[in-house]
Amino acid sequence: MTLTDIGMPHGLDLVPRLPEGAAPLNRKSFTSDQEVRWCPGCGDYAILSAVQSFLPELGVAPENVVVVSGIGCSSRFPYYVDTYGMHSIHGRAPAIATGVAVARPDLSVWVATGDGDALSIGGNHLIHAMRRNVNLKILLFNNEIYGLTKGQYSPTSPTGTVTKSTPTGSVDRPFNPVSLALGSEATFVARTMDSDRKHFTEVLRAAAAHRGTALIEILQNCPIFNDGAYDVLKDRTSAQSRILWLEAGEEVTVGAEKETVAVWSGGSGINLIPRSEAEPALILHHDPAAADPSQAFALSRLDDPALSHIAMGIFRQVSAPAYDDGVRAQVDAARSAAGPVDDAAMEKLLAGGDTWTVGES
Amino acid sequence: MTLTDIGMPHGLDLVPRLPEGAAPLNRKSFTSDQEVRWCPGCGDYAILSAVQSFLPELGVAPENVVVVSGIGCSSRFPYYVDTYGMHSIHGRAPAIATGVAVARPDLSVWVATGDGDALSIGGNHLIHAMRRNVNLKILLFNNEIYGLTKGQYSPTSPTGTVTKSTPTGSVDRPFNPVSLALGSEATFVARTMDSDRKHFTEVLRAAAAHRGTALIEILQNCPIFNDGAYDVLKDRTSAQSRILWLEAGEEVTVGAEKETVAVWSGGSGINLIPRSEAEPALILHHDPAAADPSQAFALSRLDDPALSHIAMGIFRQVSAPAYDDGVRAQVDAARSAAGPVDDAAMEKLLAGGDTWTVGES
Amino acid sequence: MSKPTQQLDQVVIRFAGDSGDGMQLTGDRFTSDAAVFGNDLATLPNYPAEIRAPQGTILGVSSFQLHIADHHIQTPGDAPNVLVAMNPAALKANLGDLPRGAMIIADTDEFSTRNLGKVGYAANPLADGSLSSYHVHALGLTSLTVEALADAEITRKEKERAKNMFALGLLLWLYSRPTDSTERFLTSKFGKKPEVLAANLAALKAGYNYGETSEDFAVHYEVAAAPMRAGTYRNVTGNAATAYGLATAAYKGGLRLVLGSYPITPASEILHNLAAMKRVGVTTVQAEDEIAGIGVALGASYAGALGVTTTSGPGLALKTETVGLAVTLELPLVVVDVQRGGPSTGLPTKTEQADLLQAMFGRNGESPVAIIAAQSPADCFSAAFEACRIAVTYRTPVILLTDGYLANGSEPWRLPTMAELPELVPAFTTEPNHTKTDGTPMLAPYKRDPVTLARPWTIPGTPGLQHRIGGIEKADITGEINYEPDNHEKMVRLRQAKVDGIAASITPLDVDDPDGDAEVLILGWGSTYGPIAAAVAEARKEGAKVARAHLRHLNPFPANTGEVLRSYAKVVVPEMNLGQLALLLRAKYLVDVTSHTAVRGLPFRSSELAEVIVAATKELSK
Amino acid sequence: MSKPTQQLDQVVIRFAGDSGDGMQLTGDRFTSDAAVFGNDLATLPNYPAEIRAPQGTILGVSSFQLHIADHHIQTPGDAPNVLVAMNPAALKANLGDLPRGAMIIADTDEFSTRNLGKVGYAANPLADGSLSSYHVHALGLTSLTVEALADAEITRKEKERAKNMFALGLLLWLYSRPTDSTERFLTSKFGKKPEVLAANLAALKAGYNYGETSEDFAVHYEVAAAPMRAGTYRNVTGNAATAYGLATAAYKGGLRLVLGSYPITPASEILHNLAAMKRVGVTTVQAEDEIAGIGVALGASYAGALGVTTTSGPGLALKTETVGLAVTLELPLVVVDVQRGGPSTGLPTKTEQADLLQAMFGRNGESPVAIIAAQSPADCFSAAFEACRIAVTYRTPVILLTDGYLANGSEPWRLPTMAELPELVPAFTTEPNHTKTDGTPMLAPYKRDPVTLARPWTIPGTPGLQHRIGGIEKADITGEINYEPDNHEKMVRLRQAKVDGIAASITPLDVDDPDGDAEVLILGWGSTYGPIAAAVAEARKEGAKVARAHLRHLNPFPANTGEVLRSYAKVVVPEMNLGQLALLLRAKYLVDVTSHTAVRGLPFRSSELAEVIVAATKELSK
Ligand SMILES: Cc1ncc(C[n+]2csc(CCOP(=O)(O)OP(=O)(O)O)c2C)c(N)n1
Ligand SMILES: Cc1ncc(C[n+]2csc(CCOP(=O)(O)OP(=O)(O)O)c2C)c(N)n1
Ligand code: SF4
Ligand code: SF4
Ligand SMILES: [Mg+2]
Ligand SMILES: [Mg+2]
Repeated sequence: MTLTDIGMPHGLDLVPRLPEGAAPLNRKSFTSDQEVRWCPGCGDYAILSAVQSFLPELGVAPENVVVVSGIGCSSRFPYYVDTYGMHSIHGRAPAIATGVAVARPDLSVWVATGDGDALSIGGNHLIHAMRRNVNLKILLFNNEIYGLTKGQYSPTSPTGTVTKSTPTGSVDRPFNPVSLALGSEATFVARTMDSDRKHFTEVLRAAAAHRGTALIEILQNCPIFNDGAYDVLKDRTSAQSRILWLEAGEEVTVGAEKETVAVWSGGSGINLIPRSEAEPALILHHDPAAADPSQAFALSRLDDPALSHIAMGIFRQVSAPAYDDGVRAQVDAARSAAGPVDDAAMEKLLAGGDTWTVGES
Repeated sequence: MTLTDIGMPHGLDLVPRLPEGAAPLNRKSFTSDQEVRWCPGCGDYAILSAVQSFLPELGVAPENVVVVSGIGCSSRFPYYVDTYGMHSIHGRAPAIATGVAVARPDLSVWVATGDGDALSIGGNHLIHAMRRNVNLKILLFNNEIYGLTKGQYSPTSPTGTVTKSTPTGSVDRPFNPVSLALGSEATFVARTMDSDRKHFTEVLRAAAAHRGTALIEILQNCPIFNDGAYDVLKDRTSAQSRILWLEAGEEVTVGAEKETVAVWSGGSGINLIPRSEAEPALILHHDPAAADPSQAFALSRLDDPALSHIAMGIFRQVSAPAYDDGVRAQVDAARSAAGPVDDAAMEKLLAGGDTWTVGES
Repeated sequence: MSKPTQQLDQVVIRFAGDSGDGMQLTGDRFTSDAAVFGNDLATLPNYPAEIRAPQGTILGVSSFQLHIADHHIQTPGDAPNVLVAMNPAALKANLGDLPRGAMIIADTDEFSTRNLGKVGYAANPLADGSLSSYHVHALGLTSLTVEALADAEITRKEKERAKNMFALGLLLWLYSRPTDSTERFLTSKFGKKPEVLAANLAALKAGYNYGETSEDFAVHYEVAAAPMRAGTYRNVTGNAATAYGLATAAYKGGLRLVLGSYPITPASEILHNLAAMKRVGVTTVQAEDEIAGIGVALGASYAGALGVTTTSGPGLALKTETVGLAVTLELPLVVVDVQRGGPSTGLPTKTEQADLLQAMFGRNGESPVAIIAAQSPADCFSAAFEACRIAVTYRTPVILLTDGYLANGSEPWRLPTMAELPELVPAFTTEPNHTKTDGTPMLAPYKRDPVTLARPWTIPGTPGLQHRIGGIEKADITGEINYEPDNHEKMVRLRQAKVDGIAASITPLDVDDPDGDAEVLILGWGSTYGPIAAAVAEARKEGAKVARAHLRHLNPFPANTGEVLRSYAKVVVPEMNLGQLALLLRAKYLVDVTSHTAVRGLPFRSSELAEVIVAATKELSK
Repeated sequence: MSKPTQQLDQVVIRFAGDSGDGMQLTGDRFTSDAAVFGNDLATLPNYPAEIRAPQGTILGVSSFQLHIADHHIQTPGDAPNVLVAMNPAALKANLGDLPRGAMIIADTDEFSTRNLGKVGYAANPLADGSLSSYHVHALGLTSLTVEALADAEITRKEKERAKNMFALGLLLWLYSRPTDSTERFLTSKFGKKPEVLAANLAALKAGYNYGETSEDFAVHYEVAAAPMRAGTYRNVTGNAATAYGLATAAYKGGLRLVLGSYPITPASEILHNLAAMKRVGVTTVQAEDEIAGIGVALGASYAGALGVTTTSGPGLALKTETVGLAVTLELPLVVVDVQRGGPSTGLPTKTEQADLLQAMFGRNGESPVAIIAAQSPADCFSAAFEACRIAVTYRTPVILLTDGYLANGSEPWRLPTMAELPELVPAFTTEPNHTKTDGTPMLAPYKRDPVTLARPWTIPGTPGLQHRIGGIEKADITGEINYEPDNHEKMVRLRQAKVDGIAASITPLDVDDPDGDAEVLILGWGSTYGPIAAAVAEARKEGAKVARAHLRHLNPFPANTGEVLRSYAKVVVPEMNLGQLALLLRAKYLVDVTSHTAVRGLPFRSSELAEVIVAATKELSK
């Protein structure tokens, strides 16, 4: 399978693709020999499985894929994928992965991170990676809890969350990762769910095709410390009345019969109203490629802690120069203008401007 | 002058106000004995002067005001204001100020910070302060450069900015501080300019009245390392065609005759079109108090690096519980339920559940 | 009719099972019962690092060891006399620690071919005779529990989950303990889930009765209460005691305690404990990261609260820049580092003492702080209190070092009364302390107390004393920004002198040298206190002449430290690192101390240490 | 007809003025001219901390001192022979450093009552006779410049701004230097602004001619070229030399250099210099903070580049957690710390050596890294190169310590040829290095080179060698996560042994003891090299028998260090801190070294050091 097969004209530019006729890769090609160590029923299993099943589609040999993570249950991810991988320190994966991407255009670089890792301690690196638009695919496992440290509330936990560190309920309001990403100039932002393999895979495909940073928020269940956080989105019927599936060019709707539609309502953002009450021309159409992220942002605001509504899918997908490409281009331009880097070139560099020579005396 | 005089029903709740009949404060009351040490012509002088002139309006004694800053030219601010002040370390002012606010409801807490301090190294603390809605008034001096370290580009410098660290131009795209703040759940976000004392003061007044975090982005000229970055906004005629002055309840327009108006244009955010072409009903009215920040966000996107248009004023001003109030309320509730904290209460606390007693033997 | 009872002076029991088997709870309950009964005790929980490992694997084994005795003890014991093994993995992981003749109680239901295979047992060790040097009780703990709950209206899975209570019941019987305090505990824990409560109570009783009736157990044992100083006691873990110590110090100083912290193993429970103390005015902020955590604490101290931050090694690494700021600001601040195995992420759930030098030197510039270390779980209370005393009295950051062993281990704690604790005096400035050249009174924020060299703590809200402080070098007395060479030199030395001067307020190093004729000194710090004390006692039994001392204050050292060191021919310093205290002692006192180090993520075994000690004394007498 | 010329063997000149007066540029230009002329030289820029202070104040004074000589020199000189004072503040701030008889050239135009008042001069020192023990040339530098530019089509302010070129011209005349190289410099600098260029050239010439014609100056001087080793030379600052050293090492290793850095004084120029080296393939990332900077560097190293990060003390404090990760990952990484005055923000533009212990110990757990220090501006090249060699050879983080004095100071640098530099061999793994028990080949990422104990550097993209690494303790050989006690112990000791083993690859400590009969050893490290060497030379002139050695490697120390220390009756260690190297030496070698410390934000004066040395030798011979 080649790049173009999955409509990936730029995401993997510069990454060597498997030669025609090479033995096809499969899920096993991306499965390491390490025992998987998550709690029974953890949503991370489904995420791992979806990614392992998707990666062969890239048509990239496992050795050209790198997965960098921070610390957290979710950050154990790299151990299980048979690529190059680094389980780094808490919150720093985007920075480290930026170093990998800048140094090596021939690698497909992924980041695995959790809501605590990415949005609490690692918040700064995350927003800067998105602003710069580094060639990174970031999988943000959002279980609205610190799993690894045994269940403290996280920056995505709804206000009032009772945990060991907040016995009378958390006081602060959560981040909406999609809003934050859009406020940080992200060029690709999507939301999906651990349990929806099909949708997840579609999002992965689009992310891989994207040049620059792709942030994928994955709603993930932690059965041990925050079980059922997303149950209403997983139950088929309750999901139907809550999830707005975003599709490029399509109307933004919700309901089994798409009977509720999204309309722009002046100063108060997007409203959801019965189709019967909507002027057809005013029903929103989703346009992830819009240069202006405002409508995507408005869609992210439909989300509320009670999950009465939530949009899923690709909020934004626009093309913009990637940081590492730009950095490389400057170096390449300087190099090709200056000629080969050999001993003479280095000596000239060191000599700088004024020099003087002292002869043998 | 009292709180209600400046329409400040909540911003200074719990901060003692000067008694009726106390000697009125003036600018000098807030001027320290330290020599001001910025370069001649630096925009920071105007900012200092505006703030010193405004503070007396609070009706709060100087000892009940605290200014915390990080590191940068702008972060020298506290030295010049005759309040309590801390010139802390680079990027950490919002965290330290959060500690002050949590510990002391009776203080008016301000943060002075630069685009590097707040958005580069301090990005994480800033977005978390805004998410939590801590009672802080944050003055973000945005000169689109690192002044103190002699002129490297900052996270707000336009792409292509040539500095000592980017001799061939910066590659990364800048943050839009207003967009970032709105994506971080900020409850009060405004933009103003060093040189526009009147507008600046209005914004300060509204910020002081706000309960929770108020972020004020101040466009500031650094004549030494980034001179003239905002010249087109300072020249009266060129400003007229560029600045959209946001006023609650008013149409969003630009131009001497308000001849260009803002309209919502489907997926592509807000468009600016000649009034003649706009359907009057569709002209945007500004509503900073809208629960949904989407329109405010869209307004922030009008800004572009060339400053062909930029909105100024209060983008958002909504009421939401403040973090420190919430934290205090939980402690107060627990205390009043448990009764006085005396030796007996402490001993009971230490005893916990199971105890046993060993007698004299 | 009861079975015969045999008296024991002490016993070491280890409960071991899968992470999901509830071994920590079981151990905790037995501990509580033993404590209330009046035994002296010490515990050692040991659980898998971080994530839940797959069920039934070695990596997933969680254990809890406790040592109970009728006399004063110092450690959770080197080798268990009894191992409760809930599955093959638990047996395999722990067997190596058992001395011959130890008792093994194993759940045969879990020794299925599949489970045996998971840990690489080709044959069932309960059946193949390989355990013949142990005293094995193999019983169907799971099936017995399920049977006992036949009538309960819960799922089979829930019934099985009660097997730890069956095991606990059996052990309570075995050591002649009543079940009523555990019954009360269960009632309060499961009050809202009556079926689960009923099941647990039934399982507990069933286990107890099994001991009483089964022919497998012929005798049971009794460990008498230990003589203890008069007072009211409770059992306490190090992390809980730390939290109590901090809260109590704040109370005694009339200060609000503000904790800024970010969760990290093994320190998180201090945050959890303090978060549950709102009723005495404790404020906790779970910050976005470690830097913000200490920032919040420092801001709170600046504002007149007692600012505290808690963390473990990797978190301390992140906080160092802010500790440096606090050094320059000269404000009270307490930083608790619950040390774990390093470097980097290292061994998050294991213990180590390898952050001493980080605490001492991990900041830019000459940046002295006070450092103190706790020596046992209950001692964490006093150590935390002392850290607060120094911080407040000297206006300085204090780093309190505990470790994973202390944090999770527990022991009886004689509850202090508020009256017996010293006062803490914040002594906020309310008036100008200096006069300008023109005679007007002013605040000189860096004018020092002549005795302590502490600067004034002048908090916002105090009229007329507005001033600004910051991280740039400050002028002596006035605290204004100052770049002059002589002033810098003076301030650097003043900050050092202030911290060195703390020595004047601390008790001299106390040496335990009963006969006064020892030539070897064993000097430790921190959590090695128990193992060293036990080892020294053991060595003395073997005739070794050996003295023992333990440092609570690591910076500054007690004033008599050099003298003590020099009065012994040989000084052995056992540490769970590569010799960090030894390095400091050698550099400061030029004494050729001998390091004995182990970096295994586990406390020293006192028997091993005793050998080291005996060897050291013998070597010397050669 | 020229004025008479007098020969001098050396001279120390200090240019001092307001921050806006262009003193750094003036000094730089004079330095370049002296360098090209062939003098040996050393410079000491000294500028205000951080922000521009108000014009005309002491705080705003910026100075540049340079020492030129016809022989080999080591320091920028203790006391200026010539002070150029552009205003009263510059005079006042610097007068204390001048020896009697020194020449003062002052701009009378700036000695207005207002300006005098700003710095507290009641009377004009140029007029009140208070400078009678100096040789004063008071002239209207500003007005002379403006006059000379009467016809120029620029504003008066712009004309005034050219006064530094007038001063430079005068000094060039005074020391018999041609103006042409400065003319070339100005032409290239102001090429795009012809009026400004013309004005500067005219001012330069006018200054020169003023010397030639004014009766105020009777003689001029000449300092002959110094004999130097044959080769091509340039003048270089420490920060530039560091950048060159890093880029050259990468080139010699066939590696791409990736710098991740965050600006901070006084390290920013390394970033600036490297950012301008794209033509040789250098990549620089200005990161969002210090942690990201080192993260980028570590990611780049992981990917097969030479990852470097540069910072100063407060930044190093922030990077420590990531350094710890690099210790566990065992990847090459170079961390440059340009030390400045501390603690906290401290004295950002001043120099200090107080980060040695932070570099050594500022991480959680047992976390050894290699540490090396540069000893002079040009030596920063070799030190940076050596840091890269160790990092690559041993797969370890290396901390390179320079300081503010080296960073901004300059001296002649004999340019190395690429051929004379050693190769760096990354030796990336391309094949499995181990076999599984079943015989299949595998990569064992923690199987070590038997000599260096380095693990393989196996970079992404290498087929078949995919593997995962991380910060949790790793199993010996396989590198898998491992929590076992024995493995941890082994790995902790292996990491230490690897770093200790670097000693095998470094040159032994070389002692300068010309007669071999000294009893006192002066041992230094880092930037005190020059002052110590000069001081020792001075002391020897006074008859002191003294040996001298200088440590480049601070961890590990050269293998013979202990032996060297023990072969002298007294060892004096001068440091710009409170005795950090002394602490390490005492701890390791139990030698009672004497610390001589000063923490003034300034390099040692060699004359003061010489006194200390003489005193030490005398004391011993008592
Ligand atoms: C510097 C540092 N601080 C704190 C920790 C402790 N810690 C590890 S993971 C984690 C939070 C994990 O939450 P999240 O990222 O949401 O991952 P999850 O376990 O939920 O997948 C914390 C606080 C650490 N390892 N390092
Ligand atoms: C930990 C740390 N890193 C870096 C620095 C150096 N530094 C000081 S201020 C600054 C940037 C200042 O930029 P900004 O916040 O925009 O302030 P401005 O000077 O422009 O007002 C930097 C990089 C520092 N002081 N501390
Ligand atoms: S704690 Fe939660 S997130 Fe972590 S492995 Fe277990 S179920 Fe998954
Ligand atoms: S460098 Fe720029 S921002 Fe800083 S004081 Fe000077 S003019 Fe102002
Ligand atoms: Mg999580
Ligand atoms: Mg700035």
